[in-house]
Amino acid sequence: MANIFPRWTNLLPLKIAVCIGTTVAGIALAFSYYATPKTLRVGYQPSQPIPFSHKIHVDQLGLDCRYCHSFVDVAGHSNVPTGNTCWNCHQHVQRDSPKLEPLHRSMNDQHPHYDGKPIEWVRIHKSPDYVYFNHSAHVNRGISCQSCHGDVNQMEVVYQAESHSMGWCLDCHRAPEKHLRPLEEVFNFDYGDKDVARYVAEGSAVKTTEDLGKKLKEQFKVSPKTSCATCHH
Amino acid sequence: MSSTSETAQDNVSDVKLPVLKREKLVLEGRSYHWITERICGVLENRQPLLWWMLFLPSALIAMIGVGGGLFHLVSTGVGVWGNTNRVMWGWPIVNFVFWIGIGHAGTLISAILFLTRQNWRTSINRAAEAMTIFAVMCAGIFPAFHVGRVWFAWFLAPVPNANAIWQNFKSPLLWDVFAVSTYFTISLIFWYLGMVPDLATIRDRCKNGLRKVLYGIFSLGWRGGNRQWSHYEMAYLLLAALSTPLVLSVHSVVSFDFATSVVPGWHTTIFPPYFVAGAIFGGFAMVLTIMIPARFVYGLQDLITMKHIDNMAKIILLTGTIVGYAYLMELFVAFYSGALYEMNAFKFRIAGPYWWAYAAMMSLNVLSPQIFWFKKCRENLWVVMAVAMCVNVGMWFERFVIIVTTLARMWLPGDWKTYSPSGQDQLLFVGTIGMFLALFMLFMRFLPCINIAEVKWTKVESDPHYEDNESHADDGVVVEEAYQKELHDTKS
Amino acid sequence: MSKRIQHHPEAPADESTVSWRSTGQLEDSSQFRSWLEREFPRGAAEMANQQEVETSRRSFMKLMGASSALAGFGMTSCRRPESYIVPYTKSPEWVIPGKATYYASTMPRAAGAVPLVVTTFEGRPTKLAPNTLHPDADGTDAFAQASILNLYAPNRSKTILKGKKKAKRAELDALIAGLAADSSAKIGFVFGADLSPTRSRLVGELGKKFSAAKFYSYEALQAEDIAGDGVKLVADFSKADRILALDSDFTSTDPQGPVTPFFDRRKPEGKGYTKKADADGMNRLYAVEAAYSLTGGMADHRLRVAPSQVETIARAVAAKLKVPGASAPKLDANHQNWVDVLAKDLQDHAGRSLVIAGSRQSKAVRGLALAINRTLGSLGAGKPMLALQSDAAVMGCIADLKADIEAGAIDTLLLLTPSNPVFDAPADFDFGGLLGKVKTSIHLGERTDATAHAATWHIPATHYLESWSDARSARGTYSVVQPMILPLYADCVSELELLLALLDKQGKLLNGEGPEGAASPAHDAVRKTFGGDQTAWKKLLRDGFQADSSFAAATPSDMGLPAPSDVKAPGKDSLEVIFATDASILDGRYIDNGWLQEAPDPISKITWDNAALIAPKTAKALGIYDEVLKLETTFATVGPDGEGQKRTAPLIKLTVHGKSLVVPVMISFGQAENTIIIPVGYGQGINHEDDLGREPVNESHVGLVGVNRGFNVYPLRKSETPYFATGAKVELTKGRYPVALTQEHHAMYGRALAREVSTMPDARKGSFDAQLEEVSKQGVDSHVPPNVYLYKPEGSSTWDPGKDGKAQPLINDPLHQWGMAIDLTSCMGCSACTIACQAENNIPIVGKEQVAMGREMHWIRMDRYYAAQKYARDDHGQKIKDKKTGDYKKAPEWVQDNPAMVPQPVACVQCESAPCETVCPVNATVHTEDGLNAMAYNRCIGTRYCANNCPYKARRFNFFDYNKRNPLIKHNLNRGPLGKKDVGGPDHLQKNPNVTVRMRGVMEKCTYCVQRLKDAVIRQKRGQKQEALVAGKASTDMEVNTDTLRIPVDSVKAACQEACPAGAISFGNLKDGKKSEMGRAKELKRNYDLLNYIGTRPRTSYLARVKNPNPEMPDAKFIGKATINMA
Amino acid sequence: MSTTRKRVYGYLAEFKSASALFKAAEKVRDAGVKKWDCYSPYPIHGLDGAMGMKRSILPWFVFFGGITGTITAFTLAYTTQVVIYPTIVQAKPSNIFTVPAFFPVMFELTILFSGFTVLFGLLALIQLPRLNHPLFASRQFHRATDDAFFIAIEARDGSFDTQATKQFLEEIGGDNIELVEEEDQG
Repeated sequence: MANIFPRWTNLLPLKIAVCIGTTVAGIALAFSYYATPKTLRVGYQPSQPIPFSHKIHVDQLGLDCRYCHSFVDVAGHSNVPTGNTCWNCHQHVQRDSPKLEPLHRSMNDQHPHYDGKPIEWVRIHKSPDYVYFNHSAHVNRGISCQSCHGDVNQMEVVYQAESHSMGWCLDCHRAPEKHLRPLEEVFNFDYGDKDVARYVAEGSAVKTTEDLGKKLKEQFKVSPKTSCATCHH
Repeated sequence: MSSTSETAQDNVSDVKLPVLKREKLVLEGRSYHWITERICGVLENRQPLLWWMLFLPSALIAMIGVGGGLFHLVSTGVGVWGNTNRVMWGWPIVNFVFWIGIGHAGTLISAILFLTRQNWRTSINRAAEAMTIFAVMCAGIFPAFHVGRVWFAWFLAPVPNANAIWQNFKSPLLWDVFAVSTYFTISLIFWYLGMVPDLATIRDRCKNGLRKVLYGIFSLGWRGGNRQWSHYEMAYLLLAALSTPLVLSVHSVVSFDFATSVVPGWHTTIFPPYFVAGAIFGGFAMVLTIMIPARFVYGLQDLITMKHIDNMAKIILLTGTIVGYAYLMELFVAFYSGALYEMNAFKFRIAGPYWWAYAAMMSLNVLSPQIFWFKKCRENLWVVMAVAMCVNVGMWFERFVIIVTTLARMWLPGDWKTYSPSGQDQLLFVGTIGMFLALFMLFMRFLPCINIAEVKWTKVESDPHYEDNESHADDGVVVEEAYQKELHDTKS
Repeated sequence: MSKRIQHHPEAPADESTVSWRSTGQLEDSSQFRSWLEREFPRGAAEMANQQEVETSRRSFMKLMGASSALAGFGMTSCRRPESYIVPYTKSPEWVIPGKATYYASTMPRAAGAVPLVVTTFEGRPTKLAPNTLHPDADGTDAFAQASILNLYAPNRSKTILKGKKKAKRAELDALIAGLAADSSAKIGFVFGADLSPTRSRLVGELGKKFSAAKFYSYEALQAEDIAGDGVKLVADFSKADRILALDSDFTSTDPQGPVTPFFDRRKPEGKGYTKKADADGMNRLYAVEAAYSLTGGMADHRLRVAPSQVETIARAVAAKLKVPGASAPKLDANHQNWVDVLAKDLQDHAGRSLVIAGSRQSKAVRGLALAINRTLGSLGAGKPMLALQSDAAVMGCIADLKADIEAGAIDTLLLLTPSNPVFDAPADFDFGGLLGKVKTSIHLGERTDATAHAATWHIPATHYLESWSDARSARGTYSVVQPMILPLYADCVSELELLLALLDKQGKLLNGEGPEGAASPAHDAVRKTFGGDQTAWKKLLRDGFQADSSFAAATPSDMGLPAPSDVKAPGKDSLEVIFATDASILDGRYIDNGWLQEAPDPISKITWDNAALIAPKTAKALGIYDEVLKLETTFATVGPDGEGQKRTAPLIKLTVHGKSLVVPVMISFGQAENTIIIPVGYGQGINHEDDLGREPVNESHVGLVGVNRGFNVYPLRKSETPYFATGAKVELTKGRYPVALTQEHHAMYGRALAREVSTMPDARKGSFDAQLEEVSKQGVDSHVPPNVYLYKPEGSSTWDPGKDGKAQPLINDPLHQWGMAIDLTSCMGCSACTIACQAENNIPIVGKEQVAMGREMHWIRMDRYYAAQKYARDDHGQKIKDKKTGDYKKAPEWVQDNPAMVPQPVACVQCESAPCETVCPVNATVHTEDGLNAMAYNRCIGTRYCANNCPYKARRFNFFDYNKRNPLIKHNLNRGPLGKKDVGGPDHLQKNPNVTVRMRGVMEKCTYCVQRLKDAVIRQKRGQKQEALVAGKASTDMEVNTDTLRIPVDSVKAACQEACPAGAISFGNLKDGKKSEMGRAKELKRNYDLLNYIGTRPRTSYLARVKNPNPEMPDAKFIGKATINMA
Repeated sequence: MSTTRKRVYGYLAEFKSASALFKAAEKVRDAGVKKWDCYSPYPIHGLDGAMGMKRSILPWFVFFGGITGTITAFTLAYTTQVVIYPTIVQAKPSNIFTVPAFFPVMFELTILFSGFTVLFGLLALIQLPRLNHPLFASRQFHRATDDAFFIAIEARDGSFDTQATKQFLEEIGGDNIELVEEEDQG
């Protein structure tokens, strides 16, 4: 009789085990990092038919969010401006900018390529069909646009700033004070600790936005729910 | 310890104690080599025609039934089964409990009989454990594919996820997931570890290169040195000690699926012991169903002796009676509760729309094993086989009675509606039977169906002090041996 | 009016307002596309791709205000497919994307228009609710609720047909223009029986323009006027203390006036449960009928007699009450006793008692009823029976039409009736043949039914939600019908538009939208009829009706008492047959409505078919069954017909008037012996997939829903007695027919489920009050020990202490805790709630086979129990033991054979201690803080354990992809991915965008319309900001308290509650306590929890049914005893 | 195979029965040999003592493995059910009183972890898998898994001597004494 396995095979099982272990751990790590909304969604920045700059409109010109997203505090749904919202200004301002070609096609019946069809904006923030998210419920209770959409006022091209995963929603529903603001500040993208003083009596211990958030949570009786039917029905 | 060691002690202390008659577990004084030859021969020789006749159709049925059935199910929806909004669990869960029940005898025979030093287990434990593995595989198919969205079944696994949501650890079904998967894993380890020395035996007999390599790999380089045996024995003991409560827990947890519900007829404290007894009962019946033919086909009469069969018949009698007691106790508790819903549930079981299922359950499970009170019946293999088949069928009906008849007549008469299985239900069940048989055939073909090392160990001369006692041959052994031989001769 | 509609726009509908405009997904048909183009001439939403158009619930959003269409899987982003947000180019007024808008409108119906509030999303109507401001507001029955599905029916008629072939619009225009030009045309119009003032006005003008024009009115199941031309007899139940219904199902299929007041008077505590329980405030209903109707189920005393004998009873009552000219017929002692006591009761309450005769009953019976009312002084203003003069134009009947056609007085016939005369006119008219004698027949209808096929022309009709019109409600209140949406299909024409075209000088047919976006000419016509100034018009559009516009009182003509028609009582060899209105499809017009087809018949519980019903003893006598079938068997065994998917009904050959019909037969309890009742309207089209293998016939008359449904009874009808036939013979045939029932067992099996008490003292349980006291102790609850909880529902003071150190409740929302109470006293079991729920919650239909198996998806299961009193009882209420035999003495046979009928709607009761929750392994069903048993569809993996553990069996599982795979195509569900997909059809436009459309493999159930609750709560929260704005203060200075955040009392309604015509369901916030109707209901003694014994602590409780028997009646001591003796 | 050198592994001697092996083992033990082993087709009870071996320490491994399982299960259940995301389920609180509901899972994971510890602990203790071993090169060793009883004394043992060891084995009753050599692949 002779050994059918050469000597090097003695260490082989161990080697295989280590290899498999490392690979599995690697895959798990990679999966838990990459295959999450945090990685998959955040930073999604498609190019839009019109390179609309929120930075120019909000930051430089000082338009309020609700000028275009006019129903955000009324309806569950935050609407994207209709063609005539844009056209109101742009039939006068920057009328001949080549960037506005799609708007002309949609709105300007004098334009040679006018077809009256709406502009197809590329959707960035998308919650699944089975999620019920109501904008008005949030903005009317002191949650700013900024909390979910990031510093849109600084965005030349809009991108997704937050993961919008369920875990992310729950983080805020469990600790809303980090995001609660006075209702007047909901659409203010520059809100910060400096603004707190305006809302508290002098000499108050409330200094930071989070302190104020805590106070408002009590005062507004904000108690976000975490049970399923809050968002799924 | 074997009987011989006891006699050895008697000898040493020089006190003549009455010695229980024990039968030899290996007849005809077969040698170690004979044992090796005979058991390895099963997988080394050409398979008898019967093997092919069983294997090919089973494999085909398994492929159509399980493969095709599941494909249709997953692609189309649970609606292909007969389940309804009234009877949400129908055949699939009946089959699940049926198979998981069968899956209990293996580990039970191995573990509990090992711990209680029932050495007669050695010649049946391997096959019984294999049966466990295969039965649990068959069982697992049902709940896994029973869920409406099988592609989301991973929701059952507690892994961190972006949804930040977790499982409900209060759900008996989640306990069940843990219990069944643990049971499968531990049974697999137990089975495999027990097989390692035998795989080494086969490896050492192999001529063919590929076979030798494969058996070589799976025997892990086992050498049979006592420094290995020593740890190995300890490991085996530990596994047996772990498996014993596990075996009891698994069917208890399965019974929790019913017992912790509010359904009349399910919500009873008797369920865990009743389910465990039922599982042992059904499991042993299935072992008999499989081992009796196998013993003839492969000529293993000297290893799986009438003693084994007799013991198993007695266990069936015992557990069958326990199960019968449970059936009657259920009725009594329902009657004694004075609760209308409870009483009605049992009334409707006995004589309601599925009275035939209840009648089948009672006669097959409770009455048919009573025949084993008679020694003649335990010795007649045809009778034993018939009773084992009865019990197999009866235990299926027991689950049917528990699940279907209860759900079809629950609380509000307005929702009462009977249930009938669809063709797909039947196809999948037959498919799992095919799968079970096919896997068992493959097991017979490729793996040692009897624990070679342990059978050798049960031989009296395996005791290191055997030769010291030769002068004190155990009378009982001789008498029994003569009796067994006589018995064997008359049978064959 | 509910809070939900408080956001009516101030001026919702200016003439040219665009606020009803909508879009939706497109069915891939050219008509649909053309609709889209008309709707959005300068395209708003462009439909890009079918994929996204699947049933996703928010697809409407994607299509409209911010609509998106999945434009293929472009690789512009490698992360996910790009999808688009497509806003309007020019935003329409009043449309806020994602927000429902509510409009008042009206559903025209023969028995009086149904005032409605229509929910629309971006102009797409999705849900109907009653307009509670309306003086004739009456809830919405199943037909009204389901009528919205007709709008989106996939098989709706879409194209103009000429001689059954598709015709061009121009051809039709030429035809109409030709007609309009010839003012001497011999033209006939057949209208429905509904009343439209504008139509009446136009009829007048048409009569002027076309000198030879003739006008007829036809509906299949129409009562003849007996009180003079245009005089309507309408019951006012609020005034009626004692009611005798002579074969009249006035609560459901035979409306005789607004019925909600009747139910209000059923409640011992009065409407809204404001008073102390008092039997005196309750009305008492006597019913004389052959087969159980829902009204009969509500009755305190019910007499089973064959329909021909109703007249005898009526005559006996009249004689007893000394109605002039009435002579007493001979009655058997039992009946005479019954009549005597009844007559005395009516007499005692003269002026406050009401006799109603069924509209299917003969003129004689109805005349008798009128005479009795007159004698009792119950007729006239302020009395229980009103006579009102309607403004309906006087029109001929179908017999007149026949005579005129045969006389050659009609060349062109316009069939505008919603009925289907070729199919449903009495057989001896041979309407099909009659139609052939007319040169041109033009049919206007929503379906291509038999009449559409027989007529030379067919014009697709608009749905009432697509057209301008007006209507009169039961008592004549002027109500407006306004369109919610432009016609889905370009060729659809409304009745008024067609009439206006004929009146037009050029005969120009304008439909849908006028030129350059002007409103339809029908709008102008309605506006003209209404008159008034713009303010009044706007108010009309907002409210949906004009106040104080009901009909004037009239004096009914006295036709005297007809001579007694002496019809012999039926026997085994000469049975009486009743051709009944079907509770699902009315006269057959709803045969293509899936919701109605799947809703079980409230009495027989059959779905998708009709069957002849027969009493158990008659069935045995006729040899249909070998024994008298029992209501309750000892062991709940399967009956001789099988159960579930194996259930079949024996087929009988029924011969009437020399014609025979093979029809399945089923046992019905409480039916008069030797009578057969068969609902009409079925059997309109058969194809090769029929269960019986019948010859395919008229396949094209119906869609997938209506094909192979039931058996056509109409050929058996004769014009003299269209609703009854005598002398029928029955022969048992060999065949059997599979039937799908939602309920197979009809008794409570000794379980006190649907509880009853009686206002009359019970020998054992004592007075009415004592019985009320005992309601929560009926049945098993009488002797169970109190529930002891291992886990304290209020939590633990050690581990979850609140600020006060005390244990906190687990269900801890301080603002809202939802609860519901269902009053069995007023619930009649009509299924309106079931269908309202189906519409609100996107519940799919599953088809006959699936229903038969027990897989129907209705979230509300309408259980209906019969409770027979088997034993006679002594003065102590104890059973009487026969000393010789040892058996208990039985109740008289006529009591045993006339069991009580008690309905019980069961949906998820939102147990606080819900057994379903604990067993779910993945936490897919957990409790919310406000007390709902939530169901997270997207978390559900479908183990179905929850459903097993639900004692109420209120959970429904999606065994197949019912929403995506058409369940009506045979075997389609089982074909899985190979089956026909059913996505993007027009019916998906009806889906409620706020409710997830469930996929296969998930569990679903009632969650108290959680989407409405969330909407209400969120809307309330917005108030905080508004307050701050109003106060001009900084938001941080505002105080927010409970009142700010808690919604106003009873301001949110569940869909079932909203629809219920009987006001049986009250829903609200438990935190409002007695301020809420539900809170008051829960305080009542007759409030009990279903299956309290298990300790689930349900949030939905039931109020026991109170029967108000007349103690002098022979059966009085057996009334209201359904559960009282159970222990 | 030109580079292959042979190295002595040790002596392998066969004994005719279990009893013979047992007695021989006692003698080898008494001779103070350390690197040796008895090979048999089945475990021979009492041989541990005869060889002077200690009880296996595997139970200790398993004990700690089991404890790990219990703790894992408890931690998993408690943190997810009570700490991270408590849900209201059938009016049961989410606090320490919920723990009884975790017992089944705690039990199962205890067993599971123990089972894995048994498996991997055993493999570690007996140093398997090891597919290549000098003894496999023996011409008769394959019978050790069939019906033969062997004692092998390794060359690594301090007392090993080519002649003396062989003689010693003969003395204690060994047959078919064979010098087993191992291939040392350079």
